[in-house]
Amino acid sequence: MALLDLKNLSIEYKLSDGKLKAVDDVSLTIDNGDILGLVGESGCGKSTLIKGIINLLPSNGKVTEGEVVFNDEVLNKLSVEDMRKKRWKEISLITQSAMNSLNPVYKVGKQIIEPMIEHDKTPKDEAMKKAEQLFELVGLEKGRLQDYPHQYSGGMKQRAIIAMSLALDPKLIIADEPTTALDVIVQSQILERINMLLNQYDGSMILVTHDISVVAQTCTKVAVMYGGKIIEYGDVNQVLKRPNHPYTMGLKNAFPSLVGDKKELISIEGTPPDLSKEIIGCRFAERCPFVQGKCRKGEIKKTSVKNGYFYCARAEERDELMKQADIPSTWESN
Amino acid sequence: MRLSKYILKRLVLAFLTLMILVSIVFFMFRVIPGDPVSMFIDSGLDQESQELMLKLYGLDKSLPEQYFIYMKGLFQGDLGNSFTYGKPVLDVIGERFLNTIVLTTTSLIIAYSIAISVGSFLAWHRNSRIDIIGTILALVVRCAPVFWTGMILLSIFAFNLGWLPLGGMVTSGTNFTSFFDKVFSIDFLKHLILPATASALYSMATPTLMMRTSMLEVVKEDYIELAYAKGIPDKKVRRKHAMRTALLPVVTMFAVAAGLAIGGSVLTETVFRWPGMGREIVLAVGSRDYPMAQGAFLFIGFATIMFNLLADILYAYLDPRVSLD
Amino acid sequence: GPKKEPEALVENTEVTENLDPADKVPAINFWIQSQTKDPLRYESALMMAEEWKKLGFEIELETREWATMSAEGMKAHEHDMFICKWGGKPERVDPYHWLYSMHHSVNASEGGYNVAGYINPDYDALADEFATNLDLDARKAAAFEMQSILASDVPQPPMFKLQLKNAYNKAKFTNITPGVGLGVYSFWNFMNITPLTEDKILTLGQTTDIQLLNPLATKTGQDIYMLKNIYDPLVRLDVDGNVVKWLAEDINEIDGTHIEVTIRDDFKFHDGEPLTVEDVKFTFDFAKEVNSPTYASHVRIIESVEITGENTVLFTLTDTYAPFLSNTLSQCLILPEHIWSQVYEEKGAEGALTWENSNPIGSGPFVFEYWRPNEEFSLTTNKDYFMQPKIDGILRIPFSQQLGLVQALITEEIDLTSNNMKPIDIEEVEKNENVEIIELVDEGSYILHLNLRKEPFDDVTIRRALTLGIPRQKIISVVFDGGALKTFSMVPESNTFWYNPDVEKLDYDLEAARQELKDAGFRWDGEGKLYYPENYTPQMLYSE
Amino acid sequence: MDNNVRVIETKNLRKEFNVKVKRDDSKVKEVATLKAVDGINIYVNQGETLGVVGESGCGKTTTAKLLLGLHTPTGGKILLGDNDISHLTKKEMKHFRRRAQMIFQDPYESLNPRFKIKDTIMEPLEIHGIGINKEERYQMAKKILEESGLKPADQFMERFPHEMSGGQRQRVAIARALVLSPDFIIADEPVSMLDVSIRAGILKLLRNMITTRNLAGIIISHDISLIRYISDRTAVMYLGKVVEQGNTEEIIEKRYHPYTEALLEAAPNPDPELKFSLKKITGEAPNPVDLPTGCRFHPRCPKCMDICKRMEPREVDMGNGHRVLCHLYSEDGE
Amino acid sequence: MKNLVKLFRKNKTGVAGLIIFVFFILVAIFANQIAPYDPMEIQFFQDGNVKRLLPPSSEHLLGTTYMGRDVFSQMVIGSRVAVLVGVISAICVAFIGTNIGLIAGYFGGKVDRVLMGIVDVMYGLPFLPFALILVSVLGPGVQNVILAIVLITWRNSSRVIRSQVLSLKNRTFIEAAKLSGASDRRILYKHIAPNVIPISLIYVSTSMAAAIMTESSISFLGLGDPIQVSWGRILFTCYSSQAMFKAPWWILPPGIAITLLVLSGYLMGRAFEEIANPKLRER
Ligand SMILES: Nc1ncnc2c1ncn2[C@@H]1O[C@H](COP(=O)(O)OP(=O)(O)OP(=O)(O)O)[C@@H](O)[C@H]1O
Ligand SMILES: Nc1ncnc2c1ncn2[C@@H]1O[C@H](COP(=O)(O)OP(=O)(O)OP(=O)(O)O)[C@@H](O)[C@H]1O
Ligand SMILES: [Mg+2]
Ligand SMILES: [Mg+2]
Ligand code: NI
Repeated sequence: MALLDLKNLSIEYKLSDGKLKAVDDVSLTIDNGDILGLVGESGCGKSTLIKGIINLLPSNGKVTEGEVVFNDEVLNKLSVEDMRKKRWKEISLITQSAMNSLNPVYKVGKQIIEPMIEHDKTPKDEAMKKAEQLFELVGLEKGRLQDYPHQYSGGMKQRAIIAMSLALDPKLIIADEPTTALDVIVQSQILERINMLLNQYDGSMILVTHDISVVAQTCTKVAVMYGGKIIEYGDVNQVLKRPNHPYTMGLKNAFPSLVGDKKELISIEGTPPDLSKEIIGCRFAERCPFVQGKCRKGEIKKTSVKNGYFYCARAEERDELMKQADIPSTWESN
Repeated sequence: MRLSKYILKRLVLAFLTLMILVSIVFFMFRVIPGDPVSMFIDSGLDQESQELMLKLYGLDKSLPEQYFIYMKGLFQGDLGNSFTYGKPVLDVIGERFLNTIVLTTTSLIIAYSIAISVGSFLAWHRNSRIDIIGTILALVVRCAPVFWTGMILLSIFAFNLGWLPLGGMVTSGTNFTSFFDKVFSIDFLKHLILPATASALYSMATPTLMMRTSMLEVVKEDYIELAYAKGIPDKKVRRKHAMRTALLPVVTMFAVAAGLAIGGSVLTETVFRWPGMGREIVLAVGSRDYPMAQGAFLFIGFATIMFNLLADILYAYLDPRVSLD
Repeated sequence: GPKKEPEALVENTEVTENLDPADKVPAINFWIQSQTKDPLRYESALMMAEEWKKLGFEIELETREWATMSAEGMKAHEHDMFICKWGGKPERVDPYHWLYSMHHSVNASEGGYNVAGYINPDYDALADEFATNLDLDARKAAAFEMQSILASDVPQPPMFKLQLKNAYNKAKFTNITPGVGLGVYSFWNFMNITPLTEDKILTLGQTTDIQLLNPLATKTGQDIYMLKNIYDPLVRLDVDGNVVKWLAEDINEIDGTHIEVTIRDDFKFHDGEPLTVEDVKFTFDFAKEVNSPTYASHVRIIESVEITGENTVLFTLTDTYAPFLSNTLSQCLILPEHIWSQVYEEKGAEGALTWENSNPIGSGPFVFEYWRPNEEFSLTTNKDYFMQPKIDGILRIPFSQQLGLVQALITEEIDLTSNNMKPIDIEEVEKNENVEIIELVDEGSYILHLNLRKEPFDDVTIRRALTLGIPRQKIISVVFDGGALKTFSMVPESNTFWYNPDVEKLDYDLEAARQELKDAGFRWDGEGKLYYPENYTPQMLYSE
Repeated sequence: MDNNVRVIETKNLRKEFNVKVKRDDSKVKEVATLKAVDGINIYVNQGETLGVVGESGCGKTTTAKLLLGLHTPTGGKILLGDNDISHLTKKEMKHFRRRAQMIFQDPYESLNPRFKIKDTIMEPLEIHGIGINKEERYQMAKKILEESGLKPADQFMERFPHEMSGGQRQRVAIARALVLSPDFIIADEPVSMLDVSIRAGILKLLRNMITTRNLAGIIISHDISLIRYISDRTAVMYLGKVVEQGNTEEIIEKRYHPYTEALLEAAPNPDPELKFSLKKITGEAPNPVDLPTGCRFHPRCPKCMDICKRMEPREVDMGNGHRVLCHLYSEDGE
Repeated sequence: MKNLVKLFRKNKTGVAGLIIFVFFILVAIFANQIAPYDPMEIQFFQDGNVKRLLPPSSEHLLGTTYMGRDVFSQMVIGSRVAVLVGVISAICVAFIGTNIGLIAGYFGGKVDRVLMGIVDVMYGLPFLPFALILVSVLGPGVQNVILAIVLITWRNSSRVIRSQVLSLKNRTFIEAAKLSGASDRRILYKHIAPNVIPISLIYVSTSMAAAIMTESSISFLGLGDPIQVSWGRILFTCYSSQAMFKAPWWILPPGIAITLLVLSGYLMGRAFEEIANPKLRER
């Protein structure tokens, strides 16, 4: 039984002049112990998707289709109050930019114990003790609980938020770009900490990022999102070693590496599709070096592979495409 | 400690500012044509009497000399003698100042308590019909001249309905043993209602809109989203997270507004003939009672500056991010 | 449409072609007062300007605040023209102020009361006679002559007198005795008014408060009226303005400069100390010594005061001064030496003038009880006084506005007010039929101040034309709502002894004005603007 | 191509800022000195690219601005050719401007939102009076835009910045920098705000421009793996000091300084099989206002020795122009 | 600029403000044509009695005053003072404030300290009382009222513009311009100034509102020019005559007109604020 099962989820934002389909027919499953990396370019709908899971969309956003099944419960059918009770208790969400996620006018300690008091009615001193343990766990001095957020550095804030997310031992932690704003050294420290904690807890996690290096280092599964759709999904090793979708292929070669020979980096020219317009055919077609007539027609079929799937009109030719994709000149603009 | 040093620094600056203000006002008054005694010519103060009167008030001296004497007196806590009242300015102003303070504090407290709840309410229901109507109403109220609102209130409640008195601070001829006795009497409250309402209406709009804006800004903050993600109920998010932070600029505004309101009391006090500082300034300017007007100015300027300082300190204490420099 | 250009009455005037622009009568700068102090003056000015334009004058209206106008016009004499209202005061019953101070050439320099800068040697001669001759008939004759000259020369024409409407509660009080110059707040009214009910305290309502109780430094009428009930002068003016002996038992005018006064021996200060000739001498010496602004104009004429007997003092004057009794002795209140000499010792001269005198001790019929600024001012009757008022005391309440006072009349919270009731107030007041309106004529008048130091006012034809152009009746009915009288003489009609009824009355008559101008050779251009006669030479009389 | 012509060189370059800081619980700020750049010696040769890496706040941008005369140095020298440019008159400065240009990090910020693209590019020409008339300047602008990869240029000239994507704006910025034909250019994190998929394009463009025009280039980044792809030489900065500099590949290989080592190890790799193995480098970089005594890296240094706490290390040349600032390698070290 | 217009048009309340404002401007321009009577002319009945306090009728649309003047004509003519004071002071305030803000913010250092020192002192000045004294010194008159308003209110805009400039001058596109060799003047007036225009416009509009309010307040306190009809003075006359309680037609129109015109200023100001601060736009 999967812990979280997204079934054909679609999310739309209402705009003043029309609508914007930020998430389009997304299906995913996460089991206990999975760490799913959700990668994609800016604006492809990552944050929207995870907010859709715990029903935290802004007022103009709405799940238009599909279901979010968590522990056999359909989350998007729950009442507001029932949903509220699930939040943090079962799924905690570390929102994007932890820098601003702490309320500047309360001490950090107070903010950490807040959900414990709210959900479990834990007495204050007990909650404080727990908070101290959590701080130790994420590598912060417990004395700092009495500080205000602005007295923290970026890395410390991120740690504090991670500590907070663990406060109620949730089954699933969703972290939206938890390390984007941090320096590499701090980033690696934090990712390591997350890895370690998840191992201890046997918790599951969704890690949202735009950096496939981070995914490669941290996750067990990866979903590559492009223009509101998950265009490729599977085990990390599988997807990053032998990508099936041209976009994934390109992305992989766009990342610099310190190890091995200095390969030429590639660049996928062009811009992602405008989600407020209707897209026919493959949404990567505009930027895909392998684009053919059929890519621009009708719906692209899903191709299932072991533990995953991908959407590409030229699915059968993927080995050939991959070979070509490794040659930088393929990606040079026509 | 450091804070005290900071406050000391600000006080010194405030003091300098005040001195500049007083000097500006001092010289401005001497530039205005007319002196306090020439106004009494028609009622029998002939030339010689005028000169004696001027001499009595030290106005026969040269300008720099007068300035020096005034400043010297100022440092000794002597604001000179009022021409009109023939007694030390401090004696007259002290009471007027208290009267003004009573009126402005009452109206500001009313204004801000309403503004904060209405403002956050509007923000929470943003873009609903009630929000649009409320916002426009607040804007309209802010744009209505306070003296006009006052006139209309007087017209309705005092003249036509006769529920409340026509102005003044107490019914003429009533006696009170002390200032506090007076301030807590029913009669006084009756006199207070209309002026306080008029100026509350006027000063309510700005904080209402400010609270609304501030709230809207705060609502977009990531920590509000996090609070929801934490499963905190809507009401608590609004009260503990949103309002608490959104209040910061409004509370600061309160202190600034208090300073402004004291200066702005001129109009309300004139319409309602409230024997406060603002009305005194109008009278003193009209009768060229320099020491009185200078004194009133000093008090108002002092209040304005002190409230600004208070606002800064308050802000630094309410918002842990902010510090003073 | 609103574009109403003041049409000069071209139809009725003969137009002269090709006039030399240099001959044009200069534009007149009319200072009008901002409405704060007295909207009546402002409204009158607008209506007058309209009429004058019809005569061909160019009028520029310029706004001044009262304080500015007073300093620049009344004091510095820099005006072209403005309107001022001069107050009627008891010491002005003897028309010395109106006829001598305001028109004698000695007062024409800066700061002097001769605001117009009127210089007329014939007039000066009459004025000197009036001021120094002790013979009443001679003085009266001079005064009549002077009034005639002024009414025809119009250096600063008097225009209106207010018809005051005061109110009192006739169910509670009777025997109202208004006095000249002070109306219902005259000393005699307080002495004579008779309560009809058990409430024997007379409650006065006023829209201003008492300001200062120091008789040496006070400057407002309201203060002085009240002080006159607390302190005694040597003589008082009766309801008609005649001198009656008061503290003085006997007055012996030895000659023009020596006056011996014998005082009564039954006067006591409110603290029990007897009032003696020492106090009298002290008062006059002291006022001079400390340079009291209030006393200054009265005591200037006194050279010395000597005690010549147990109860007698001798005043020696520097010059003959006819109105010595009515203007000086009636206005100088006698102060207790034992109190003021002590103040002097402690605070010095200036200190004595700025002393608040918050518990004034006098010898008068009323004893000061308390004063709470903005709330109440209270006097009780002096039981030891030789003459007993019918009331037990006076309570004076300041109101913040006229309407409040009107309502207090209706609710019978106050018994009497000297505030003028406008028609709109009277409408209200009539709600209580116990409130009775009494009409009085104000002794003061609205005067149009011209400046004879400047063109074109040096020309008498111009002045007369302007005077003839004042639409008195219209202003009275529109601006004053009927509550005023025309006046043509500097001395008020109500002052029956001094008033000359036969002066020339230059009432509104544009035709007459135009005729006089024409007769003097003035000319008009095609736009109806006024030009000087050919070869006209200015007639400046004034030089400093 | 003569690789040994020094275009720009710094000698013990220093920059201090007076900043207001808040300490402890005090509500009042104090003035303190912040040593943003604390005695650095770097150089760039013609046709060569120097990469500068380091954590956030280590002084990279300050160095760049010093080199361009946007800041006045507190001490030390900047030599452009043989001229010390650290204190120029207004006129000299204007002349100098033609020789040195910069590309900024944020493409959304570096273009005046109220200027059309053509205005942005033509402005420098106009200021320096290059080109006889508007028309000629227009043509020059068009040419450089096309060189920068915005083809056809006519399509872009009339646009406003908000009508372009981030990558396109960055190209405009490059065009503007090059339109004056400078001797050297500095690119401060030129791609960190861009999506990974298009980074390579911009970097390649920069690289091409530097080599074909035979410029001296400095490229700043916090990402060492990226630096590897574009720079010939690399300088590693830590808290205002260059702790190691030399040939890029050599630095990656030899990594003498413990900080360089940490930086290299912390960088995540897109290959999931190469998980990072972070040696215990603890904590975060301290506040530059309160610098540690001795070697400023010592509180975080896994190889910290006694002397490191007391004494500032001196630069040691490890041969081939590879210089390190660490007690481990200095004679007085052991 | 085109953007500005477009954004402005999107803002409904801003457009409403503009419409009100244009309406009053038109009334002011054609005041002489619209007003049926001379506003100062006293109206008489046939029998020579003054038309005191007549309620509205077809002859006198808004009734008459105690002195028998036509309220409607006074309102129409009075709009001229309001619009004049509003527009002129707004332009002056924005011009002075913007330039001082630009200079102080851009050059910093001593210049900044001196200018902001002055601003600080100005902030200690209680606004209305000081305006009263100024008008007393200068004498009643519209131009003096404007002068007084301008002398005091430039402080607000200059402070805000300065802080805006402070942040703008560290924006990278300014540094880029510097790198291109642009002179201070060029940077100040070509790069920075256009970017503070929306803020200046906020101050143009809100200063306009404030100026109109101040003018009417000063007139109401009796220090306005009595020869010039203005809304504030209508209210003053109304207040000083006891009739104010009995003549709603006299007391209501000036207040409503002031409110509307001031409101239009604030509405336009808000529109500009939203343009200047895109964060506010979604509201
Ligand atoms: N409240 C909203 N109203 C309208 N459109 C929105 C809203 N929030 C996001 N969008 C749009 O939806 C799309 C997806 O946004 P989302 O924030 O989910 O992207 P993301 O992948 O998280 O991007 P990033 O990496 O920048 O965080 C974007 O095109 C964005 O502009
Ligand atoms: N104008 C300035 N005034 C005061 N301090 C400054 C200023 N500019 C930079 N600093 C400080 O100097 C230090 C170095 O800043 P700099 O911007 O050079 O770092 P950086 O390496 O470019 O960092 P980043 O990677 O975040 O861009 C920082 O601590 C910064 O706060
Ligand atoms: Mg996101
Ligand atoms: Mg930087
Ligand atoms: Ni070391």
